[in-house]
Amino acid sequence: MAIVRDPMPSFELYQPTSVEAAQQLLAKYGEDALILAGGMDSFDWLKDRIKRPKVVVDLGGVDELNGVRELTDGIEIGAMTTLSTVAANRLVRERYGVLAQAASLVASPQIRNQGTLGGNVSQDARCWYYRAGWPCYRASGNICYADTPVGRNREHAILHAERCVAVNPSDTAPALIALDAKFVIRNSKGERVVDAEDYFIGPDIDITRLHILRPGDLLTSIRIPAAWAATQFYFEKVRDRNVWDFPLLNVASAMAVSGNTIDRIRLSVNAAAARPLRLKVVEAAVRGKPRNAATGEMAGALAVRGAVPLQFNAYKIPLMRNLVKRAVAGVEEVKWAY
Amino acid sequence: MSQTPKAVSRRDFIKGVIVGGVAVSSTGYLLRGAAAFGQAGLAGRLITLNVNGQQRRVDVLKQETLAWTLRYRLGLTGTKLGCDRAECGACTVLLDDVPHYSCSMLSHSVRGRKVQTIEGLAAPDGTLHPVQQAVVDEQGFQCAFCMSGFIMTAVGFLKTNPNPSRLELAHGLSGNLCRCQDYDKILTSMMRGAELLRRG
Amino acid sequence: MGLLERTLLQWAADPAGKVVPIHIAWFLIWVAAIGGLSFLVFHAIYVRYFAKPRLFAEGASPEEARSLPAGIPRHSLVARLYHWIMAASMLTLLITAFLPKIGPQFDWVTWHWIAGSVLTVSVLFHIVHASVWLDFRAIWPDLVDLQDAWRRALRAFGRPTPPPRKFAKYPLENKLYHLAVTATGLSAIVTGFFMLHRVRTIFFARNPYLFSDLTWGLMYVLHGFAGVGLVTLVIIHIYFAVRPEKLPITKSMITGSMSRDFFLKDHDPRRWVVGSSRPNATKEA
Amino acid sequence: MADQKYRLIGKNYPTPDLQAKATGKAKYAEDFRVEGMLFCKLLVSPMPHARVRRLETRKALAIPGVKAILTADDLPPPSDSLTDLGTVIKANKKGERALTMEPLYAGEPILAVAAVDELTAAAAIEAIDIDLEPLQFVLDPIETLRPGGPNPRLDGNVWVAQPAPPAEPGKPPPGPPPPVIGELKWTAADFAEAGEGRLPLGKAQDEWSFGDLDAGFKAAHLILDETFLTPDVSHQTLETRSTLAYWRNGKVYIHTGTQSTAQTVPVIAGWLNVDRRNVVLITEYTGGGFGSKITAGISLAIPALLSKKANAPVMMRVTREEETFIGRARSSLVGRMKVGFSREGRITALDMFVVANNGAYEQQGDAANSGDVISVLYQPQAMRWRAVVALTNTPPRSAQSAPGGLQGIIILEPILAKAARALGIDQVAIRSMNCAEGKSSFGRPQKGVQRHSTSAFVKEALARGAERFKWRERVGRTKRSGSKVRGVGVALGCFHGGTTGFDGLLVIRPDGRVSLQSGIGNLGTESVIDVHRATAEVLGVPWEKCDVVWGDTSKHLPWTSPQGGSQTTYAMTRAGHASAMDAIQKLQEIAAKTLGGKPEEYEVGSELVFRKRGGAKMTLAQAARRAIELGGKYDGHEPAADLNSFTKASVAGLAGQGLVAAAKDKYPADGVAFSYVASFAEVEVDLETGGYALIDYLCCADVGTILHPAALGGQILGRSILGFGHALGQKWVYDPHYGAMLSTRFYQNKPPTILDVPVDMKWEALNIPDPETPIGARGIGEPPVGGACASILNALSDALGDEIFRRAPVNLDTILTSLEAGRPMQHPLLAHI
Repeated sequence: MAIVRDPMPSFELYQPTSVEAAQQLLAKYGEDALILAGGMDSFDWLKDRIKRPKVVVDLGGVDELNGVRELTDGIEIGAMTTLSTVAANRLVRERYGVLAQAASLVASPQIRNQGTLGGNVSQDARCWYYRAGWPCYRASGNICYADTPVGRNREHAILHAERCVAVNPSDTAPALIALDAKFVIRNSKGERVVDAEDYFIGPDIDITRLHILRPGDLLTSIRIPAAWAATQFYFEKVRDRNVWDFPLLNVASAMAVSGNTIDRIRLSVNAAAARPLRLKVVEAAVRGKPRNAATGEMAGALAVRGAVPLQFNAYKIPLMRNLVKRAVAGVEEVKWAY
Repeated sequence: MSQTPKAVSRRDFIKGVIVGGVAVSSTGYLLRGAAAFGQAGLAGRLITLNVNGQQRRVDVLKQETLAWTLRYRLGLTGTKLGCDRAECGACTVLLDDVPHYSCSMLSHSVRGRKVQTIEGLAAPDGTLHPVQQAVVDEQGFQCAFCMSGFIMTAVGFLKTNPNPSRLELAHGLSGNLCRCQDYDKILTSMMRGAELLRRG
Repeated sequence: MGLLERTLLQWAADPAGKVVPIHIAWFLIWVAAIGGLSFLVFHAIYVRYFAKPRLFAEGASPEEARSLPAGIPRHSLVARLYHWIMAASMLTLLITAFLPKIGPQFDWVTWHWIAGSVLTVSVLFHIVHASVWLDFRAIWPDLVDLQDAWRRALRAFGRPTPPPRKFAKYPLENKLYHLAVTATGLSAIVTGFFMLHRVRTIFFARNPYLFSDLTWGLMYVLHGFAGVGLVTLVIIHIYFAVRPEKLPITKSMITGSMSRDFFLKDHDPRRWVVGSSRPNATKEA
Repeated sequence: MADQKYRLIGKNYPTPDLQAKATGKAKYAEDFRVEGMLFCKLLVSPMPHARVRRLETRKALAIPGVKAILTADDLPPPSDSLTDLGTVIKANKKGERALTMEPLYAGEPILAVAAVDELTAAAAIEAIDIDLEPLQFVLDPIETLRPGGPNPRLDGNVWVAQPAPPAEPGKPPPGPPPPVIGELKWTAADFAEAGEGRLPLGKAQDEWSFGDLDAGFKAAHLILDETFLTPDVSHQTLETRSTLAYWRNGKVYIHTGTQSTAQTVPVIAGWLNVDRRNVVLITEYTGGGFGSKITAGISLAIPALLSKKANAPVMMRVTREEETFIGRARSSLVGRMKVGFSREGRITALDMFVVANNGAYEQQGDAANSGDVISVLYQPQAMRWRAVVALTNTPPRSAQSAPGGLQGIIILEPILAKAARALGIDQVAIRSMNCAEGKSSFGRPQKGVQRHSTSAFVKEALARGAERFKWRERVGRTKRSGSKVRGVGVALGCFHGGTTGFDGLLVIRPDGRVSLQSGIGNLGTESVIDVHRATAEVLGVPWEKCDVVWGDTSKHLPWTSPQGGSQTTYAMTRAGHASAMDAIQKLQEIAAKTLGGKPEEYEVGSELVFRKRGGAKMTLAQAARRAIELGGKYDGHEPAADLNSFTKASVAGLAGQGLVAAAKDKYPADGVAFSYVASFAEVEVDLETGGYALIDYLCCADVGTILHPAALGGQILGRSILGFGHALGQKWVYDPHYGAMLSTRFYQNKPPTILDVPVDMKWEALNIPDPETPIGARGIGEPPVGGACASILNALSDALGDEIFRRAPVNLDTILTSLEAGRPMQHPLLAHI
């Protein structure tokens, strides 16, 4: 069968207006159904005619999945809330600035106007071999084209690579991990709540998915506890172009500091591995330490321990080292005389 | 709204096709929904879109994007397709006053929402929208293939920030690509557009 | 591509647009498991209800029998160690290979290639050990085995035939099983060895371009068929190991020896000269 | 300042196409719809080099709605072409065609399907059973030059030009026979001699030199020898080369984007093998060109021939991915330059060797241009240029803004910057000392004599730019603060700025309005309108009375320069001037005939022809009516003999509609027109991420007289950013094992966004007229590209030192790894990373 990209092949479209209705559909069609949130990831697969679901379930009409609600302990953000809304929301900006910042750095304004928080954390890998529709491990094949003697892997993983070396491209994921967010997942059997870092899985566990959602599962909302509200945050995204590009690496931290001592800290890095990494070892090492350059250096060095560079992504090691350093110690202030 | 999934019933489908024959003029379209494509592909259905203040009834396939409907069903070719992958912004239109890439949303998803395209910007008497007028005054843009996208984005952005700095405006327009790379002149034009808008 | 290929194998278009096989179809795991189980069910029923009582040609004379020790040495310690190491790695391989395919997901690759490496080494050792220190031919079917097999078959259908002789060290079924395991095991091992180049191990730098996409595909298919084949074989093996009449053999794989009575019941001292595991021992007798 | 004495020239004005553009009414090729049109989809090769072994289309044709399938077998044979002088240019049988049975790059179209809609066409493609036999391929020019290295084509890896046979007396000079494909390999010794990361100096395909190179190096106080790799960069016009075609009574109508309206007609005729009089090209608006659509794209033959086969109009909507394959790109050059500098910083000797990655088809001029531009811009005392243009299995190349100019400049500029640092000379000073000035000689000596530029005011541009950029002040500033370091860079840019010898054509209508016929393409530069301001200026008519007629070859357009090589402004202001002078002369004669006296007693101005000493006069409208009465040469029935046949046909078409003025540009021009810029940039690098921001940029241009300031500013800064892209991240990435392009998406090949450039950039133009052309205006499209890119590279090495990069683009990975290692970590001989 000769290959042709574009236009989108046919599918049956369902536009439920309630979570229940959506779940009936997902339960009914299982593997055959593709969930459409903002569509910023899905449309690529469809237009390239690589994924051909029988059924597309468009969640755009499910109002209950949309919006930011205040809870007794923190806030709850509907999975279908757009990134623009997240970035602009008063509660998010005041208490969880790191998330607002992460959301505001995703892709481009129009994409943020349509892309959703649920979609951003659930998006697929951007490895160009995988996206080309090649039969790699992630596509249920038996090969990784990126990690070969000649593979082009500048954007790929330096940590926890297992056969597949793709990375998770989400910007909001590390921020949510730093905030100790909880992901609410519903399916026909009921509702379950998982910690942010447990929402994501690496190729060692499941090489075909970046997250734990199974056919029939629906990420309905993300809850952010008050515990880390208005603590000291740091977020930085490093990319080639200042618009559209996915992170080459990003880092997020939330820190409770008394005096100059780090009491509590949560630290996460993404685009270094197939799942956003929560750096528990670093967190433990800096807890109780003064927040200064020395602690930052130590944190950075610790963070990249065990990193394995591929032919073209060695830069990610010093980059991650320096970003973690900044996430812990902050950035040196820049003062130009003019 | 009903709690049940809005699938297309056989009746809708038949209605869609019959009326579709009328709605779609005899000229060719990229997606006529030829018989070669099972029910889902065939099942274009008649929907009503609010485009530039008009209610437009149109027969639209399930997988049809708004950009395609605008260009190939409604003949609104001012909305351009530069990449069809949400990477250039040439297809930007306003949905309820918010800029969106019309290449990356299904027409079926915008029912009940206000769609505005470049064609709907000038006043009925032909008076240009201040942002369009500014483009003429400052001669922003070169080949202008990206122009309608930029103008729509600017119009949307200026609703949220009528008095932006040049840098703020650049951020507002950053979801649009200009390959003639006339960014400097575009920014100057749009700053002038903002000024004209404020003057009212 | 015929219906058979399409059902038994998974295919994919490689980047050059060539359609190549990449895996066996995973439903074959179930086919293999069910195949193994149904065999043991049928076999059990056959033995219980239909099998005629066993009959052997006269084996050892009382004198010869009396000259034998009470415990007949069967497996040297080295041989037993090898067997259990191989068994352990084999089970690990099968579990790590197929469990993730049918449900529970875990980091299986590391375990799989480590177990695979252990198996490879132990098998290499076994080949050397068996061909140098053991009676290499003892495990391969010989003429007598085939004659006796024929006789047993005729007998099963109630045709007149002289009774089959007692076994040498290994009954024919045992030898055939070994033959099957050798074939499947070796194909899994050889393909597995090359597949080590596709993942990160301590052995080689990753290089999936050692062979063409098609060659690799066939290798994966062979590895897959060998794998599911081994599922069936292992089920059958365990089944026989726990059958009451075979238990003494199983025990001997732990203790190393079997009772003289059991020995005399099934084995022919002239074909299996006790106390000697050296080649040509039979000739000396 | 030149523009004081002008009414129109040098003034801003709203171009007549702006309204339509701003309201979305402007129609680009894909916006047209025709009754009963079909839609076509392409089947492109997944392999970099293959042969079609089996092709089974029955299943596809059986799908309802599928109308026709076009393969290479349906294409007409490549046709010879005839110049206006009667010289026959023999067709290159091994050149690119619209479809092929032996694809030479991944993404090359093999066949096309026409169906009632795109869904059906796509389904038909998927129903096609095609078997490709993989063939040896190569992506990297250095690889194919290795001993025993793979060849991109079955018969070799380079084009070999064939000499033209001697002219027979009385006959027009014969054109050269088409080039043949040959094989060129370097020796193991060549590679050994060069060592890691240096370009081997193997056998060159072509070379020239002037001056005494050895003496130059002997005299040198400092000698630098460095290898540098420039990127392959796709043009990525925002409008893909979508095309609509249909046939009506023997004529083929083509709606497509092209940079050059008039020049595209004969090319289309060649592709379709039809008489050029039967080609109608409609191209009012073109969504960008940058060199990729100089005469449109060969792919337009697909819908044209499908339309003939299916007997219905066919629309080919080219997708962005397809455009990445067939949409042309700039040749990457890997260059090695050995440069000798005197103690004062003067370039005493320059030995340059470049290897171009040409793709698999027609040879491009990048390598040759790189030598010319370097020699004219930096005026080395002695120079040798050597080049190999290697074929590879990558998409076809074409000129891209400053083809070769950019590459040559960004190879040399970092060396110049390094030398200035080593010699302790100011960066502006060292450029001012070496740059072109006035009539500056350049390039390959012909019979011992070099050509020279018409003029050059680069020193002035440098001085003015340095002053406005506050260069002195900036270089004095502290560089480092926290984890940030800043650097400033200056670089020169230059490219061809014009040609001569084309035709101007205008009609003064009986109603007094003036139709200015424009064969220029409307690709966004506005030269399509701007050059005619000069014509109106000379003719003395108000702009409001002028109608520029463009974008449709059925509207009688003159033979016009191609809109490539920045030649239009220069070439067509000259031609326009000639047509205006022709009109004036005819008006004077008509007045003399009508009102008595001698023609020279009459003057033309403010829409009148009047006697100098007052009295008799007539309006242009009256003169136009009189011209029709007089007929003959006055109303176009007797066109001048020296006009191009294309123009003659148009004149005939206009004959009788008024006073028809048509003339060929025969003005003398001493030298070759070049335009120049001086670019200044400041960058801020984050030492902890390797990322950097371009925080300020200024470009000062020497382009002769300014025609239209707003458009000029757009060109200067627009083409500057096109140059930035080559430094900031635009590139191709290939998988070498399968020969497939991985960077097919914008987020992978990275064209600059509005946030990647300074929010407030500055431009200036000297506005010093070029002495060799009536209006004094030169072209500007391309000169800024190389200077802009190099100014960033130089700013980076000012901030970080000389040991960071040996290739462009320079991304944060390059910077970070090199900073860690203290040496350049990505060597320049590895392509497409």
